[in-house]
Parts: sequence; structure tokens; C-alpha cells
Amino acid sequence: MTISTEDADSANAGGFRKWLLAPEPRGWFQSSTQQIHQGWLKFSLHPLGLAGLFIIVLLIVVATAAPLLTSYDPIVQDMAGRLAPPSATHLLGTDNLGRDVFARVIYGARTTLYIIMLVTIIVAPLGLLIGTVSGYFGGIVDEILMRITDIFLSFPGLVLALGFAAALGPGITNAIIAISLTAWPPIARLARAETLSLRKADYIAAVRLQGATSIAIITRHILPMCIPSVIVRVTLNMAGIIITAAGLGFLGLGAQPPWPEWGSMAASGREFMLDSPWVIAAPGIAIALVSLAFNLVGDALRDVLDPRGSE
Amino acid sequence: MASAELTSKQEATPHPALSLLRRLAGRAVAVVTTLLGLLFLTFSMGRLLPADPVLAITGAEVSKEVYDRVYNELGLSQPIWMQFLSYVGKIATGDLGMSATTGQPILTDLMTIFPATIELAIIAMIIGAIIGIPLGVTAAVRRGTIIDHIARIVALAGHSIPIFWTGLMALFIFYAKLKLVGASGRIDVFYEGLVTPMTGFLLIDAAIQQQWDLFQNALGHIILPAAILGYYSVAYISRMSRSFMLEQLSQEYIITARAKGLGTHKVVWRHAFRNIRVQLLTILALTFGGLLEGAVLIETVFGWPGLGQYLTRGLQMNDMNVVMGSVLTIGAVFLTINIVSDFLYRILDPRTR
Amino acid sequence: MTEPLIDVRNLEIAYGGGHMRAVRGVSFTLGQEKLGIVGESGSGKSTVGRGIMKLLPPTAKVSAERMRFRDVDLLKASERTMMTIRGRRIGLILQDPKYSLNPVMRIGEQIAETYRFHHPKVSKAKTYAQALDMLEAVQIRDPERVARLYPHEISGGMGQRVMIAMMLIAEPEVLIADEPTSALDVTVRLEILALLDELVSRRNLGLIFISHDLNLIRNFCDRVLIMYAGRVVEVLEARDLDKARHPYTQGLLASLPTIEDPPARLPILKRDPAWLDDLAAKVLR
Amino acid sequence: MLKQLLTTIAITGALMTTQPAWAASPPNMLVIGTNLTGIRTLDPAQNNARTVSELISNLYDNLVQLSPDDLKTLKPMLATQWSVSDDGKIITLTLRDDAVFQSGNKVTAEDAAWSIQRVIKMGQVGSTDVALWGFKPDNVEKLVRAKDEHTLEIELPQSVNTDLVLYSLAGSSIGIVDKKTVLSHEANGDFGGAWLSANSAGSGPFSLAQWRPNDVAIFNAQPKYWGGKPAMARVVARHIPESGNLRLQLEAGDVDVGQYVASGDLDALSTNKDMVIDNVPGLGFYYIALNQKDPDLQKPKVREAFQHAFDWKAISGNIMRHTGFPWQSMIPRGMIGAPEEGAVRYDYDPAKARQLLAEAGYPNGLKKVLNPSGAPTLPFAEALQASARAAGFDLDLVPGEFTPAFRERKFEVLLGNSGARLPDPFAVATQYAFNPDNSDEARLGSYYLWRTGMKVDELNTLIDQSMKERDTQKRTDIFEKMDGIYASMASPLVIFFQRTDPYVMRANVKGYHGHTTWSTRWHDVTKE
Repeated sequence: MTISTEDADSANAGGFRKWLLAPEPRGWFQSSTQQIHQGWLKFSLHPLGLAGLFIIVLLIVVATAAPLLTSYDPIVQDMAGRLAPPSATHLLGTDNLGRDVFARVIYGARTTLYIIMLVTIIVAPLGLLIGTVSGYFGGIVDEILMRITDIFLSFPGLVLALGFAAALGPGITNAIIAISLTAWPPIARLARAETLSLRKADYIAAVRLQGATSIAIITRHILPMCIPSVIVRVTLNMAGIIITAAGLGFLGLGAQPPWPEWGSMAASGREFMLDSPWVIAAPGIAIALVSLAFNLVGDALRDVLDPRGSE
Repeated sequence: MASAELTSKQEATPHPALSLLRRLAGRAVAVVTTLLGLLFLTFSMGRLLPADPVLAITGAEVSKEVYDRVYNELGLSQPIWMQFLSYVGKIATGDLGMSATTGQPILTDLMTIFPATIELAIIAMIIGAIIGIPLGVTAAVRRGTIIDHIARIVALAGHSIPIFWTGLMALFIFYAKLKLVGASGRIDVFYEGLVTPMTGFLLIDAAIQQQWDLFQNALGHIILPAAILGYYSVAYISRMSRSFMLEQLSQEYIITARAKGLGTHKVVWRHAFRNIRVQLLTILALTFGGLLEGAVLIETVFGWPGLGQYLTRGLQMNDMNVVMGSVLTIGAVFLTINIVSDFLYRILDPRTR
Repeated sequence: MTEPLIDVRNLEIAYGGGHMRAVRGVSFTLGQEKLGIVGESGSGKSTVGRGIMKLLPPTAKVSAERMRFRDVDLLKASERTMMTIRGRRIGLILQDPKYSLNPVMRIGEQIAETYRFHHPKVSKAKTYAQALDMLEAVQIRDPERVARLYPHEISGGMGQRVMIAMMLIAEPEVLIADEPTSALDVTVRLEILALLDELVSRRNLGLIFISHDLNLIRNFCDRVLIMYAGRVVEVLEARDLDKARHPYTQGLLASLPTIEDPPARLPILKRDPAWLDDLAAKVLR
Repeated sequence: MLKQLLTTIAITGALMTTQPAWAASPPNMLVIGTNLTGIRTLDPAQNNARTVSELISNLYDNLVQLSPDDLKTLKPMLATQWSVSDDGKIITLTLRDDAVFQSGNKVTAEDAAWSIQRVIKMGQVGSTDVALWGFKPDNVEKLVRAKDEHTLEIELPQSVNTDLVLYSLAGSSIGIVDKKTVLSHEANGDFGGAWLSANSAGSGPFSLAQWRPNDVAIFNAQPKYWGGKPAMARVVARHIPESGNLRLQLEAGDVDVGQYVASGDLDALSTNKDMVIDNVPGLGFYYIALNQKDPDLQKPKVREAFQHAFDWKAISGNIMRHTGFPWQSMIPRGMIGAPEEGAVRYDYDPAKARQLLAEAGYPNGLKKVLNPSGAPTLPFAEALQASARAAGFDLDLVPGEFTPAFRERKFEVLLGNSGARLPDPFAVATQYAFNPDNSDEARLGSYYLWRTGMKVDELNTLIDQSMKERDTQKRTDIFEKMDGIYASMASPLVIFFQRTDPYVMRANVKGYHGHTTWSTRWHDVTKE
């Protein structure tokens, strides 16, 4: 066989492109890389999707580089300079307690990023685990797990999150847990569907014949295959999660003061909306932008993955 | 969508009537277990809430003896599963408990407030459908063009802008500046109490009693929150319409219709759209559930005396029974909508009849 | 032959900004005859049929030296003009009635629609009666009952009769049948062919019959176009098929099993990239 | 498809423009925008909170009343005159004979006696004030009695300053109800409580036309009111929880009186010449409560450090501009025993707070959970959190509704505000300094000092004295002494502001005077 030489080729400069475009990929890694590359090519045809991606990247950059972008501390108050309109000193003005709105929006990006990451970390594994176990074992296990999933699905997300957030008490982490509790069922369904199609695959049968345990099959062979589509799905749902988080913040169940969170900033700013619109506009626009960005990226991803989208 | 999955597990049985019966039975079991699960969720939510169920009944000033007596009466000394069973039993008899903040049985409260929310959500859904469906269909027909992109931005913006912000802004513009609509509540104060509640739906009641100025006034009050709520749902409706439509437009019968000489408008609306009507109905039903969710925020802003405000106030006041009752109601409505839309699908689509 | 019904010269159809050339320099004319277009799937034969009716997706780029239907220059025809041609003057029959009929519209309504669209002044009742007559003409018993059915409630053969009825009700001059029988059972297939044959002759239609089935074409059509990879490689009178000169056509014929002399193993069709270039020119008279 | 969209828009537009002009509230109708959250009943015996007191005060007459501008002089209402026996044990009130209930029944002494008995027997929050005088379910029937149709006798179970008793009779909970009507709706021995929660049976200037909890309360004028027919034919109290919305409606003239307007909107409305803002002083304070069951907060130096940890001056001119004024004495301004030249006792001094903390054994500061109780105190809490950080306190701010937790002593540091209805320092002192039994089982949740877990016997004695003493000068001395003790002991209830309740009125509304004891009456309200 010539696999080794092929691989050596691909490692060479210029060979990468060839490897990427090889008509017959060798191995899982190459094929999935190729898939991602193909997907990216399609994705890059969506101007709106690209715009969304740009905003998300911007969010990450802003969150990471927050201290470099503003010299203000987002929690330091200045009662004498409260509700100052936007100016050179305060780019987006100040809020009710004289805090710099720009700094709060910038640092608020960290909170948003924290929400996004934590939800992903909780939801993806949970959904994956439930979905794959359900799909792999089938029968009564499947029946029970899917019934539980249905129950969670039969609730509107915000309402369920509201209830749980209230039950768990205020605080951003509790809010995230509450949101996660409502966000895993679609993931589980997806993972289950993928598992069902994988379960019958020949290579799984082969592995099973070699005497691998169910746990090993699920974790080593099925789970990794489900991850890409799960990631896509989580992205699709992220816009909704951000809006839900903002809604919780608006109802006083979000981040604890004084730490900046866009939803609660908007909530406390609405009292001043008519006279000092910047206090609410800045976090409101931030929420809208990020949520819109995820919506756009999600839409584009959906088109890329949807076979109907390729004409 | 859950329901579609549920019904897809059909087995090939010899006799169609038997298979139907079996399917119905399976469906019933699924509904009952889901309902039980729903009850369990609300129950555990109630147990987790920091509110003291005893104090909710007795009021804060209570002697130790009374406290203990009520504690036992509520069955709080029993094992948790017994408590759950008695909770289920109470719900089965329509006893959702008393509200600590309104002093009324939750069921009575829900009877007066839920129609307000339903009315709002229905109008919102109509608005959402009137904007969302043509938007989605147009986007599908003009796929990839600038119209498609604009339609997408318009729709997604509605879903991305926080609803409380849109709400206050709209009040400022349409109420305060333009004086086009009413501000708070379901009706102007001077019409308050002039209509006898019959159905609980103010618009319907006013129409039945032929109080047209009152009807108009109520319409002026509902239109703004409903429009904002409706706009919120446009994203979902238009996205689904677009994707359904794209699927239909790639079908062979579209070629047939065009080969007959029909123009785009006829092909789209007479042929393709006819095929997505039933799907859209399902989507609208699901949207309706989502609108109940949106109502939670919009009702606070507009002082709309509905379920959303009831729930948020219950949360703020630690009124456990209110929270449990409202969440249960919304969950039950969701479930019902799922079943009904599934049913509608079967009834209305000639292929599944 | 008198004035041709359809005259196509050097038709080019490409997708994806010209990258995918589905049809390359196809030329033919159609009179009041049965013209067969034969080729394997992907040879561009269906594209030609739909190209004439301008029913290709907007991403398709169509160009030709000439593409006329009677007095109409199809290349320059507006969508509005095309609407008066489609259904009224050229009909199109698709492969599988399961997909080509609108699943949520009653049969009668679908047939009547063609007529109503082109004869808007005729009353509703009369239009419907016309549709029932047409159903009868395609040999459907109990047309009144069938008219009330939905497509999924009828068989494939009946579906194709409905399709034919729908396309002939406005009395077109040309009918394009795109694999009209491939989705049908063998016995039904013959019935449909007989019906088509009868209707085409009785109404003096020009018929373009697109199929991958050489046998069928040879028995049914007057003249045959053989297409390969977007090109016409050979044009023959149907009865002269045995005298085909092009190796592709010969290959096609050789791979047809016959009852008298079944080959032990069907030969594999040979393909030569060179056909794409040189031979095309020769075919052009 | 665009065509359809446009048609829809056109239709909607047409509907809008045919809308009658959204007229301002009519001249004979008063519209009050308020917050009706938490009002579960309109039964006088079951209420003692602010908004509901106003509603009840217009449905039911009291025996006596206090006018909003003079909280010391009792004025006649249903009782035209009253006298106190020489031993100070019996109060005799003579009732007017022209008062009728909305049912048409005449108001009699029997109704009055039964109304008081009812409040005591039901034992709900409405009884808080009168129960202080020693009335109990088993003695009230004997002590409060109708001597004849127009004479009511109230015998006191213990020695009490009778002015206090009469003040308490002016409170909204002691509104006189129609005994006959209410009893006809009694169910399960509830004294008609369930029926009265959504119906009225009073002799007041208004009757309840409609009541929907958390939505609206509508009142119709009683044309045959003994005090004359009110100018307002109808009063509507509507639940408008969103301050911005309320403000827009005030500006548009759809709402005449706004309550619970948020500070940002108040600032804006204060510059509007069509608006009058009346900041009515209330009998309560904004305070920080420190739970004495917490070993850290138990230390006096830590409590003292809290006095210097809050930069209250920074928020007094803005956030608190309409809702309170600086006041750091436990006796409300203008009351007997109150410091006359203002009560500013502690300044923000982070260095001093740090030093006190260090002395208490916390050189590295102290971390506690801070609960602002109720949403309006949130900005206050955020300001406290920020200034306390500099003073060495790391306060973990957890917002929400914490009154129940406060009542159960389950908190660390809580920020809240209080109110009382009895216009005498005794009421506030009881709330802030009285605690006869510090055990958990006692459940004395109405006493804030119990809630914080502290018991000071000396204060208990003084409060008891202030209740019994009839001589005003002596009582003044008692309250001054109490205030002194309270200040020097570094109370676990650290008072910063006295509350004011802002009422926003359109300038054309006359005669609406927010009442310190919350019994705001609409009888004399007119609109120009």
C-alpha cells in the first residue's frame, strides 16, 4: 500500500491542497477535514453568514481584550457624573450610577461569552450522552430517555428557565444552569438520530465482534461522529439562548450586580430610556447584534448542511 | 415537532383499524406520561423555590403551633413521593392551590387572566403569519437575491432585538408621540367595566354586545403589543415558510404547473403554497406556544393583565403556587398544541387522510 | 416536409456560470412526426426538452444560433409570451405522475386548470365538462369519480393518463414527453404508448419523445436523435437504427438483450472522450 | 405576495386612523396609575400596606380621622365627638346619625363595635395596631361595645395613652363595615372575609364597582354620602407596573395621579410644568439590617463600621431625591422626641470603617451577602456595595424579594425600607426597637429588632412606658432617651434615610393629598 507515501506527500507544502481536495480521502481525519473545507467553501458564499461570523469573532476579541479597549473600570461609580450623555470621555455615556456604559458593554461581552461557553459545555455533553445512549441501546432505555426529552421539549424554553432560575436563586451561573436544562433536548434528539444511523454501520458491527464493550463503542466510535453536527446545532440554538439569558437578566435573574450583563443593564436602563436612551440602547444593540450574528451563522450553516441548499 | 417523531414509529400491522387503534393507544400513553413528567417538573420546581409553602398560606405572622399544624396539613412531613402523588391528585381535581398574592384559587385567577394572553397571542400570531408567510415565500421564490437577504435580516432582527426594548420604544412612538394607540392594559379606563365578561376575550365580548367603540378601543390597545409579539415570531414563521417553499419549488409538479403555462404567482400560490398549508398550520401552532413565552416579557411592559405578568409577579413575590400553576398551564397548552397540530396534520393533508 | 414546428440550431445550455455544459451544440428540427431523443442519464436529453419550453432554473444559461417554435423566436420570447405557448401550444409530460401531479389538488381541478388558464372566458361548468371529456379521451372509465380523487389515490398508469389529459386539453401543436413510461409497469407502459400514439396521430401533433430506452424509441418513433454527454452523436430514421455508424449507438444496440439470442454477459458500453469533439461536427449534416 | 402585505398594512392603518382621539381622562373621573401587586383582598381587616390602605380608606369611613397636613389633631368622621373617662380606661364615641352604608343600612354603634371585634377576632395584619392595646379575641366583645344606637364604648384592657388608641382608630384597617351585609355573606366562620376581599360594604364616599387583582380597581361615587357627593363620579386605580409606561400616560393626560414612579422618570417629570410632584414623608426608613445570629455581624464594632461604610450623601440628591431624605434617628422627623435640627449622625468614612473592622478582628475586611429587598432598592444596594468595598466590606449582592427571609431571620445583610401608619413615635419605636422574646420560636416577625435577632430590655421598658404615659412632655423625654440608646448601641438596624412617598399629579388635579398614614382620601379631589 502507498498510504505512507501519500501521507508524506500531503505533509509537503502545496501537498496540503491536494490532500484537501483528494477525490478519495483516506481515513476519518482527512475525510472530515475535507467535509469541513467543503462546508466552508459553501459557507463563504453566504455574505450574511460571513457577517455573522465576523460579529462573533469580534465578540471574542472584545471579550478577551476588554481591558485594552477601555481604561474605565466597569464597576466604578461616579455619582457626580451619572447619566452623562455620550462624549469623548465617555464614548457611550454613563449610567444611573455614573458607570461608563462603554466599559460595561465591553466587559459585558465577557459575561455573554461565559454564558455561551458554559451552556455549550453543559448542553453538548449532556445531549450527546443522552442521545447516544438512547440511540445505541434502543428499547426501554430509548423509550424512557426520549420520553424525558419530550417532556422538556413540551415546555417553552424561557418559561422553564424562568422557573428553574427562580428555584435555584439569582446569579449568572444558576441562570446558565437553568437555560442549559432547557437547551439539551434538541441536542439529544439529534445525537439519537445520528446514533441510530451509525448503529447499523458495518464498522460498528466489526468493532462489536471484536468484543468491545458498549461504553467503548459509544465513547470511542459513536460519540466522535456526532460531535460536528452537535456543534452546528448548538450554534443554531445559541441565538435563542442569548435572548433567553437577556430575558432572565431583564427579570432580575441574571448576573449579580455589579458585574455587567447586557440583559440586566437593559433592565435597569429602561427607567432612563426616554431621557438617557444610551443607557439601554448600548446593551440592547449588543444583545441584538450578537443574537443576530448567531442567527445568521446558524442560518448559513443550515443552508450548507441542508441538501436542498445545494443546487 | 416532537409529535412528528412520536408518530413516525409505525409498525406494519396487518389490519389498518388495528394499527390505528394501537397507534392511538400509544399516543395516549405518550401524552399521559408526558403530562406526568410535566407535573413532576412543576412539582420539583415548587420544592426548589425558596418560598415557604406554609407561610404562603398562613401569612408571615404565625405561631409555632399553627405553623406545625399547617405543615402537617399540607403533608410536608410525608415522604416526597407521597407529596407528589397528592399533588397529582389535586391537579386532577382542578385544585392548583391558592395564590398568596391575589388571595384567590389559582384556577380562578387563570380563568380571568388566561383569555387576555390567548387573545394577545392569537392576534400576534395572525400578524406574524400575515407578515411572515409572504416574507418567507417571497424569499424562497427570490432565493439568493437581495430580496432574500433583506427578508432574512428583517425577520431575524425581530427575533434578535430584545422585546422589552421594542415594546417601550413602540409605546413612546405610537402612544406618546403619534397618539395612535392606547397605552396600558386591555382597554381605556373609561370603558372599563362597560362590557360584561362572557368569553373573557374582550374583542369577542365587545363584538357580541355590539359595543363597537369599545371594540375599537380594545383593538387600539391590543394592536401594539400584538404587533411586537407578532414581529418577534416573524423570524420563525418566515424561515420555515421559506424552507418549506424551497422544498416544494424543487418538486416536479412545479415544472408541470409551469408547463401548463401558469405564471409565477399562480405556480407559487396555487400550487406550491397549497402544499405547505398544512405544514404551516403546524408551524403556526408551534409559534403560538412560543408566543406565550414572548408574552412573559411584553405583558410586563404593556401592563397587560395576562399569564405572563402573572407568572413574573409570582416569581418576584415568591408565590410558589402561582409559578407552578402558570408553568403547568403553559406546559399543558404546549402539549395540547402539539397534539392538536399533529391531529390537524392528519385531518387536513389529503395524503394522510 | 413542410415548415418545421420546432427548429433548433446549435443549442448550448450551461450551469454554474458556464462550468457545467449540459447541452453542447445540439441541432434538430421537428415536424409533425414522432422524434425520439435517446441517451443515458445525464446526457442532456431532458435538458433539451425543458430548454425548449424555457423551464430551466434561472442558473441555466441558454444560447443558440436559432431556437424557434413556428413563428416564435423562443430565444427572445418573454416570460409572458412563453405563458401563452406553454400548455397551450407545447405540452410537457413528465416521467412519474407520483411527483409530477400536485398531490393536494383534485385530478379534475388539475386538468381543468390548464384549460381555464388558456380559455379564461369559458364558464366554470363548461371547463369542468371539458376536463371530464378529456379524461374520457384518455380512456379513463368513470371520469366523474376519478376527477374527484387526489393523485395518491390513483395508480401510476392512470396518473400518466391524467398527465396526458392535462397537457392535451388545451390542444397544443407539440408534445414533449420526457420518459413518460419509465416509471410504469411493462403492461401499463404499452397501453400508455398506444394511447399516446393514437392521440398524437389523431391530433396531428409533433412529438418529442425522450427516453433512455432504445428499443422503445425504435418501435415508437419515426426519427431518433442519439445523445451522449450533451451532444447529438447521430440522427437516424428509426427503421435505420441497425445501420448506425457511430460506435456509441452501436454499443447501445449491442447491449440490448434479445429473446432469440441472449448474450451470456451484457457487454460493457465503451466510451471515448474523443466523441465529445470530432464527431459532433459530422452529425451536423 | 407583496400586494397582500401592503393591503394588510393599509387596512391596519385605516383602522388606526378611524380610532377616536385618545382623549385625556374625563373631568369627573380620577385615574390613578399605581402598582397593585400583592393586594390579595380589599377587606380592611386583612390589610396594612400602602396602596391598599388608600383604596380601603375611600370605601370605608373611620370613626375619627387625621388630615394629611396635621397628624396630631384628631378630627371627627363617623364619630362627631368623643370623650375619655377620668381614669383613662374608657373612650366613649358618639356617632353621627346621617351616615348610611351603600346597602342603605344606617351606620350604627353596633356596626362600629362589630367592625373592631372582627379585626381582632380575625387576627390578620389589619389588627397589628389595635392589638397592641391588649385586645384579644376572647375579650374584645366585652370591651368594645355599643351602648345604644349612636354610642360606642371602648374599654381598654390595660393602661394606654388614649391618643394612641384614637390614632389607631383612624387607620384604614378600622374602617367601619356593614355588619348585616357582611354577615349575610359569611362562610365557614370567616367573618365575611372571602366576600369582602372583592366587594365593599362601607359607608365611605365610594363603592367598589370592579376589582380584578393585579389589574384594576374601579370605584363609583356614593351620591348619598353624608359628607356630600364627591366631585369625582368614578375613580380608577390601574396597575401600571412599568414606570416608563406610567410616565408616558401621565404626560398624555390619561392618568391623573401616578404612584411608584421610578426615580429616573421622576427626575424627568419634575421639569414638566403640567406635573406636580408631592414627596410625602412616610413613617419609616431606609435601613441596613445586620443579622445578629451571624457571629461576625454580632460584634458592635462591625455594626459601627457599617455606619461609615455607606456613601449616602452621594445618592441623596439623585437616586433618593424623591424617595427619601437623610435621617439617621429612629424617631421620624417632626414627631415628638425627634432631633429638631436634623439627624445626620454618621458620615461616609472608609478609613474609619476599616479601622473599626480591624479592631473587631477583620483587618482584611469582611465578606457578606447583601440582599436588597424588592427591586426599587437595587440601585441603592449597588451604590452601597461600591462604597462599602472601599470600607473593607465585600458584599455579594443577591437581589430578589427577601421579606419572608428577613422575617425568618435567614439573611446576613439586608437593605430594606419600612413604613408605619400610626402617627406617633411609639409605632416606629415598636417596629425598630421592641423585642420581648428573642427566641426563634417566638416568631415575632413584625418587630424588626427580633428579625435582626437582638433584644434590649431597656428599650422594651421604655416602649412600654411610652405606650402608657399620657403626658406629652414625659413621652417626649422617653423617646429622646430611646433615640439616645439606639444611637449609642450601634443598632443592627442602620438607618440612613427617612422615606418619602412621591405622588405625581397632573397640575389640574386639586385636592389630592398623599397621606403620611396612607389614608389618602379622594372625596375632595377636583379637576380643573
